[in-house]
Amino acid sequence: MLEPIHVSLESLNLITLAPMLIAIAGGLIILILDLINGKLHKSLYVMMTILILFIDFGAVLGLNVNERGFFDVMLIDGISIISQLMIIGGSMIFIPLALTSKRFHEYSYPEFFALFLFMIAGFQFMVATDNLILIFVGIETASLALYTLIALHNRSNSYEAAVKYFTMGALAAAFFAMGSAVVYALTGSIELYKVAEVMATRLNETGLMIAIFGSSVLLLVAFSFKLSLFPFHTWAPDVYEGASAPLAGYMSVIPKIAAFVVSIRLFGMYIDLGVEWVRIVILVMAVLTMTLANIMALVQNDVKRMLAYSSISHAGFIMAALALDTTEGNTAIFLYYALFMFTNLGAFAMLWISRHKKRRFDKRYDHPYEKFAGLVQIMPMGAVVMGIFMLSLAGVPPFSVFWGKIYVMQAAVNAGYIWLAIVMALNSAIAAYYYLKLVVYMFLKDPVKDVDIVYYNISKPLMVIIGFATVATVAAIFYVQPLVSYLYYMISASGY
Amino acid sequence: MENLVYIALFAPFVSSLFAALFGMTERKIWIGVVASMLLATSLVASITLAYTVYTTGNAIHVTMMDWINAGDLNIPFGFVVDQVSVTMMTVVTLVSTVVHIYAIGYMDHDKSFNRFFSYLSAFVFSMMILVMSDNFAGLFIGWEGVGVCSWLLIGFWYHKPDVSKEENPSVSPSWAANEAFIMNRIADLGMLVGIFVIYWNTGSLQYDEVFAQLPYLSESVLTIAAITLFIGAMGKSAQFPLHTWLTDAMEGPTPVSALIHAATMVTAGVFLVIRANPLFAAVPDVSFFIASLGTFVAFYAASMALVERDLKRIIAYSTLSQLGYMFAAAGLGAYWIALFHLAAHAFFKALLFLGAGNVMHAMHDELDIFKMGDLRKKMKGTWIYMTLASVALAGLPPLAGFWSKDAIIETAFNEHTYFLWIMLVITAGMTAFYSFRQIFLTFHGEDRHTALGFHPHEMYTFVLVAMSPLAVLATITGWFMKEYEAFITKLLPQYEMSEHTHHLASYLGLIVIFFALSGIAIAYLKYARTGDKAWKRDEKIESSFLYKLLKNQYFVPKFYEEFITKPYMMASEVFWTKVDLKIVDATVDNIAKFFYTSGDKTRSMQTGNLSNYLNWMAVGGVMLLVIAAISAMIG
Amino acid sequence: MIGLSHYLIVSAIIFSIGLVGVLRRRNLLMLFFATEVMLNAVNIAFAAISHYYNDLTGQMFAFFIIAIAASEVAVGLGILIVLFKKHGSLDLDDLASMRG
Amino acid sequence: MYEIVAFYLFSALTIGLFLVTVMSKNILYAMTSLAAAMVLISGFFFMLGADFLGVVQLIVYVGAIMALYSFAMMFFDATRDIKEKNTSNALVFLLGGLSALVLVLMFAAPIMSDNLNTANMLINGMSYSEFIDGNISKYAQYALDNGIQASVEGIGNAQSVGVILFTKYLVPFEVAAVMLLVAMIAGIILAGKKMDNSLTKDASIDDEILVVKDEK
Amino acid sequence: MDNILSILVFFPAVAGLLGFVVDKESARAYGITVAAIEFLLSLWLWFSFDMGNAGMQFVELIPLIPDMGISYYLGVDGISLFILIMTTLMTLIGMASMGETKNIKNMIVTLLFLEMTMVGVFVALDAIIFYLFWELSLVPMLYIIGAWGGPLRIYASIKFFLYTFTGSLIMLVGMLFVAYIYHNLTGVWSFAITDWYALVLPVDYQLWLFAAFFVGFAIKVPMFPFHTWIPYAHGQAPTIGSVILAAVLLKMGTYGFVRFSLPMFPDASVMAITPIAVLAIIMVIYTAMIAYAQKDMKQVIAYSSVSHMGIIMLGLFAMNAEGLSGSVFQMLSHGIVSGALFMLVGMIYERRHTKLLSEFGGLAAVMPKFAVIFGVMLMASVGLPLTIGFVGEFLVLLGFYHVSPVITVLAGTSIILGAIYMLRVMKLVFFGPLDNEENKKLKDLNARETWSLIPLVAIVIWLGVYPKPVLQPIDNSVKSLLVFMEGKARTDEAKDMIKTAKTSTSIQEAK
Repeated sequence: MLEPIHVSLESLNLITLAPMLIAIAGGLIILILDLINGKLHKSLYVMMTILILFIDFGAVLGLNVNERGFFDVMLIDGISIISQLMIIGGSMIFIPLALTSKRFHEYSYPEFFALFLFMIAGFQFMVATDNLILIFVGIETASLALYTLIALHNRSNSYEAAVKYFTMGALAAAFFAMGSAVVYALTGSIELYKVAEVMATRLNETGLMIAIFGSSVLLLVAFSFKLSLFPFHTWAPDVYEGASAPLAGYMSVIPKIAAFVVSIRLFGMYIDLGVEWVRIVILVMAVLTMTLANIMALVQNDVKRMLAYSSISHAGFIMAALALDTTEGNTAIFLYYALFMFTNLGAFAMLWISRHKKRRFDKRYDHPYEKFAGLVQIMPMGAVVMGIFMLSLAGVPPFSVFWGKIYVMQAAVNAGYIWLAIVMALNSAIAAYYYLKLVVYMFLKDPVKDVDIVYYNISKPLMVIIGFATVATVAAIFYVQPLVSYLYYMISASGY
Repeated sequence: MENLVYIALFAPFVSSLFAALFGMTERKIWIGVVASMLLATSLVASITLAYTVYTTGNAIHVTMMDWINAGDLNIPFGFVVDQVSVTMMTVVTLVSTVVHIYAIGYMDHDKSFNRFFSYLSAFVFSMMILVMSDNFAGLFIGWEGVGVCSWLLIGFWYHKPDVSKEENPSVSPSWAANEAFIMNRIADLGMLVGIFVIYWNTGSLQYDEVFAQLPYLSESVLTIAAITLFIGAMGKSAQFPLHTWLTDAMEGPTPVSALIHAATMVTAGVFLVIRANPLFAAVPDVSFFIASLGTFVAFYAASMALVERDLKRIIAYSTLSQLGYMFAAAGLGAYWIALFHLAAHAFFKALLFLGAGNVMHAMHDELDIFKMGDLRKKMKGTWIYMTLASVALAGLPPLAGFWSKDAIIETAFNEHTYFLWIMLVITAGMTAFYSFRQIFLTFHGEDRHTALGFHPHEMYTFVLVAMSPLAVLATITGWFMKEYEAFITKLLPQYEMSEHTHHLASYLGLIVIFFALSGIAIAYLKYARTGDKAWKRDEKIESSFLYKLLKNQYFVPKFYEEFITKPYMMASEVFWTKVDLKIVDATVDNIAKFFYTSGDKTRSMQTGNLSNYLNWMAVGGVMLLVIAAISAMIG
Repeated sequence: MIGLSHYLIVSAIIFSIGLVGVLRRRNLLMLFFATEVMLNAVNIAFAAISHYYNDLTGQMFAFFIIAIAASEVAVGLGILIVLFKKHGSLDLDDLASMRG
Repeated sequence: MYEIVAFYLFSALTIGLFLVTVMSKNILYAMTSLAAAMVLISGFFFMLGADFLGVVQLIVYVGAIMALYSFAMMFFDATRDIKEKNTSNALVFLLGGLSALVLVLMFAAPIMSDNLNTANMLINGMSYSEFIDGNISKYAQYALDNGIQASVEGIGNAQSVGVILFTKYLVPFEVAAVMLLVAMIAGIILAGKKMDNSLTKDASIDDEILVVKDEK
Repeated sequence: MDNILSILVFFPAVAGLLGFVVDKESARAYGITVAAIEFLLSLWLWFSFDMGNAGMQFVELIPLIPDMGISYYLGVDGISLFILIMTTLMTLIGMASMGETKNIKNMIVTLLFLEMTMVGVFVALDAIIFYLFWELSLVPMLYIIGAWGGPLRIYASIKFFLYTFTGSLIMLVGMLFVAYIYHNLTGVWSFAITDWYALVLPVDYQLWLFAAFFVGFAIKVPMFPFHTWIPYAHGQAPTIGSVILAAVLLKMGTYGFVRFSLPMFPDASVMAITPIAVLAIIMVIYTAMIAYAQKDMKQVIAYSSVSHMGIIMLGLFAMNAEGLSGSVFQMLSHGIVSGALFMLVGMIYERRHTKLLSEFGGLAAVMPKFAVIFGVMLMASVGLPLTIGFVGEFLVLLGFYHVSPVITVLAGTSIILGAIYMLRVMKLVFFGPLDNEENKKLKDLNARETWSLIPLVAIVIWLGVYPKPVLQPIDNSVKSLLVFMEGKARTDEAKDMIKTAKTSTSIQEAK
């Protein structure tokens, strides 16, 4: 018979669980509130969510670096803290976008907000562990919630998007599971730090390379899907198009941050072990991703779809930084996303405020370029702000993305990958074309006749959010320094 | 003294600015008067300076201010008044003053009267800089300055439309102006290169410093410097093959032709060779080439003048021819003789041009001498002046032309370059012939103009009076040759005729006079008689090859037109439409298009069908797996 | 004697069968079946590895995979229901309104 | 001996049944064969000594999931033959074959090794404590003593699973609970009546206000 | 006022922001006033500039992103000082001469932002700050071309933007690599150009980096074969756009060569002399010929810009003080002259709404003032002595003669070919009979136009006659640059080729 097991509470280090528990508890509170009174306005839930996220944020800030908790399942290292902060911060910017002047289907559900919080908890679990099981469960919690959030937009395109995302996600999950199985088979463990140690001893065994490569490939497929790398990116444009604009913007940043953290843990491990092959594969995929996504974005007719391709391309950019596997490269990932987040969310929010319920300009698209023709004459401030977002995305200094870009490129140069930096530079040049196309439409063309452009969906909270994003985009030069030093400190502290 | 230098230099400048102030207002005669007075001031100052230099024998050197200082290069605005420059100054201001006064009369009906004076004075200013500068860069300023003024003045009647003329590519004054400018620019490039060579080998552009360094320079450097500088001189002095602009420049108003294209600017090339005589003296081969070219041009231009019908163009050819003489002298080392001929030529040629201007004025701008004849009765003064100038040109004693030209021919003999000597003698005969052909066709023979409806009248008297100094000088200059020699050889190298030549001098002179007289005689027999023996156009001669060749200027302008201008235009067009747009630009656009079309192609992988997406994903995954397997097996 | 490799090879084959199913199925419901097949294949692998290592972690993983499969089914079917209500079809060839 | 027979039998059957699942045109056959194959898979689990897992497989998969699928099948009215246009079968089977080949190659590699066992022990023994220096948890102590072993003398599989699930894997377990909650909410609201009318598309609910551009 | 440079950079930007508030009717007056103040500030800079000091002056250094080595680092030397003054001057005059423009307020605000970026480029001493302003300058220009341009304006503006953007991104990679090397050697991150100067790089590194910077700068210059954006940009841009583009934006490229390529990569620069000289003479001759074939007045001047930029490029690589000073001076000269020519073309375009040469003829009769000013600028453009155009061109050719006589002669054909195409324009537009009815009604320049051009005419003549006040400081800085380059060069060829002036100041000062 088994002896009873005594586990002291301190040894569990429960504080490491606090942030996620807050998010989950918040989700439950919202569900309960709904049970008690079903007629509460969405603004209440929005504010509740923000408050919960605020507490969550504080809880994350209170964590100590490099702690493990709960039988070593939880891992609170630098990247898990900064990624959680970014996830929560990004979510806090995202959620007020629900406060549009018009009603949209998803926001009529209090469950939307609960699911949203559960999703964040899922992301947080995903980044705060190096146990493949918890990573898997975290991914799935977040993904399932996300599929639902997409479908809740409730129109034909969003179901289609959800189905596509879901199906491909299921396939990716299978690949992840299989990859984990191979890793487990190889090392007898599913905790990455142990995996790394065992694998290091087994690298020289004959005939084992195929399994090591194979395991990396299976996991890479799963994460390439999450990160929308070529050729696993195919879902992204359709899902972004089908999802509501803010959610699309959200999806292009936050889930990717979480996936990147896991990728750093996983593939960083492989590269650290000296499996150079993984680095090469990742680099090739990254280059293909940024290039092909860019040239596909060139030919888009819809701004949202263009932004979807552009965010794929940006993901390729960052994936290349990951392949460098230097502290700078990893810092670049977070810096880039931190800076990209504001701009990208801002750009999608701009689409959101111009969203009509019916497609007034094009049979298929909500945001064709024509819609923005001559915007500067109709709504000068809006045009300027959107223009700044576009220029920022194109990497024009001094707007935020530029700093991320040069950091990534500098990291590439420092790691000796000058060709990569040049490829990045050329890709930025190609990318400039499609961002510019929108600028050209807004500033240089006349409005399409007989169609009134309306800022249909605008409301004060949205303006605040966009204003905030604009300030963050324009004034990036002033906060890049603290950001970089914080990120660099955190990442080097966690040994990446 | 410095003040005098500045007065001489800047009086024309002031005149130019003053006239320019009224450039856009209507014609005011007094502007011409003021301009002429300022020019006269300059003349007086120049003469005073000349006197000073003559008496003291010292050059006056002033440095006004720095111009360009960069690296080790240091170019000041410095001016030197020595024997050579003072000669030029005096000649230039004298002829200019006369031309200014003349122009008051000549241009009195032109509504751009004020503008004309502005340009004319500006020209004089540039010319003064050219001759007075103490360094090559300053010379170049003047060099280009006169070029621009010449451009402005040739194209003075810019409003004239383009009319294509047979035999003659010049279509309008503005065309001729551009041609002159561009041709000069070609030569200027040579001159610039010469300046560069000098700078990089001597470290300076000041004449004195450069010349002091010459002995230390290698043969090749000297040769290159001499050749390139001479290329510059060729352009300004319209030497073959850059000569075509000069005759076309006759599109400009006649005072301009007199001043610029006869007396002053075109002699700048000769001036340069004289100025840089230490350099040219150091490279005998180049000098001999200069002499040969000069002789050739003398003959070549004279031959074209034989058949020319246009009054002014005949004189222009004669200018070319006389410039050839000057270069021959300079090339043979007789610099002071060249300078002397330059001065003498300036006087009689200006006189000749001004006379031609009178005829033009009288004939309402008709220049075809075939349409004139027997004008002497109506234009007595002009007739006298022009005959006098022609005699001087033909080189008959005791007029100026004889002394200077004879000296040049003698030099050719003295240098044992007998071929050049023969050519020059023959040219002297031709000169006499065409000069008098022109005089006879214009002023003698049958009256052909009345039938054509011309009613010529004499020029204003004050104009005729104003021309008188030129007439006097054209007559007497030669008499002071010895004194001038003494004056000028303080600066320029003495040129001594050998004993042998000295011995034969009078015979040589007689040969020249003989040729000149026979030329006049032939001209008289052919053109001056009236009645039955009066001159008639002869179809046979006019259709002969030689006549056509001469008439078409040896087809040189045609050659330029066909083989330089047109190919250049075509090449430009091809470069633009074919190379730049179709290749260079299209490449850039095609790169962009390539991305765009490949975007369109890649886009087709995004079919929208989930099954395809899953296929892509599986293909990607399985391919990666296969690659992993293969690479694991290999490595 | 049946070794680990035997189990793993069976697992690999089943995984591939699942993959084939995912690729060739056009009916979404049937496609979901195929994903279940793939996850089951992984479960076999985990159980076998767990057994041969005498380590429970693999079983734990398999356990969570079952839980995940269950949740996926719930969400997937939910989405299929709204989709079916809208389109009246589960054929994914009909689902191509977004492309390019 | 019977283990070998059972293994090959189960293998052949599961593979066959799964093939039916992915190849059959009839959704009912596909589902039935899927359920049957899953039952057989639980047989694998029992063979491998993972009794608890086998039971869960039976209950969750065969019980819950298949029940869900059959309800869904009824809802979709999908009992008839499904017409599928399989355009690129060759590619599909090529991919399937290739992936099978590579995976088999991978698993045929000598994954188990003596090396590993010692390494594994070493890990179990050592490195737990390394990360959190000086703060060795009780569990680590426990694991240090016993290892996380599937079969220990006198302790059943369910017991071991219970111990490990509620110590080491408690967090994933709870997260899985949240995940199921998410799935439940998702299922409920997606399938709910409220989804029938779309606020997103319905402009009539709050009329689109057209701000007419000022005619200048 | 130690922070005069910051004021110079940000004053127009702040004014631009405030300009949004200004009423439409008064926008132009506002813009001109701001530009005038800016110009006076830049003049103040000149007056308080220490002419004897060849190094950087008015230096401001604020660490901005120390972790990346980026700092806000400004300073001027003799080379940048005058380009800066020219920038403020041309902005002022361009604004003053601007004719009737739709959306005048947007134009003014855009111009003010553009001015900020241009000034920023010339005073930045930190590579990233330089790059920042460099890229940012594209945006207002894009807007100016695209919003106020001709029928092909969008194509032209995008081409302009993308072309330059692509090149400068390659340059950015080069910058990052230099920073990386700097970090490797010193352990410190720095993008400060003055820090970079201290780097002595191996020759092969120099070559690669030179190439990277070359792409960025060459497109901006624009060098053959990267020049094809410029005919479109000029052809479509409104007058003010062309003026600024030709006067200032092109100079950024050549300025970049002086600021980065030459001092940082002396050996590579020496090795690049021949290829660059070949490209430069192609620019000079080929584009001059193309200019001759143009049917549109503005295109002639656009191509002539390229041709003149060829001369500037040649001078930059003369590797002696004469050529380099001449080149910098030629930048100013070209800025003023081509700016003025574009303004003149704009004025005629405003009257006739066509720029086709065939539409004109005999304008000298109806527009004498216009013709005179055009003539002056034309003469400056073809490099007539005593105009600003001569000094630079003369010095460049003089300087380059020391490097290669043959190439100099070929490049020297620019004085011929330049005369050919410019005189053709003069003849077709101003000379000949006035036979087009529409031309007969043309009015001469009005007071505003005249007075905005007269300062330029005055400068053209002043600096042609007495260039010393400008040339001297330039020359000082250039000399110390050459001394520095010679000291830094590693290969013997480079040491031989770089010819320091005898009158150079010591190396100490250069640093």
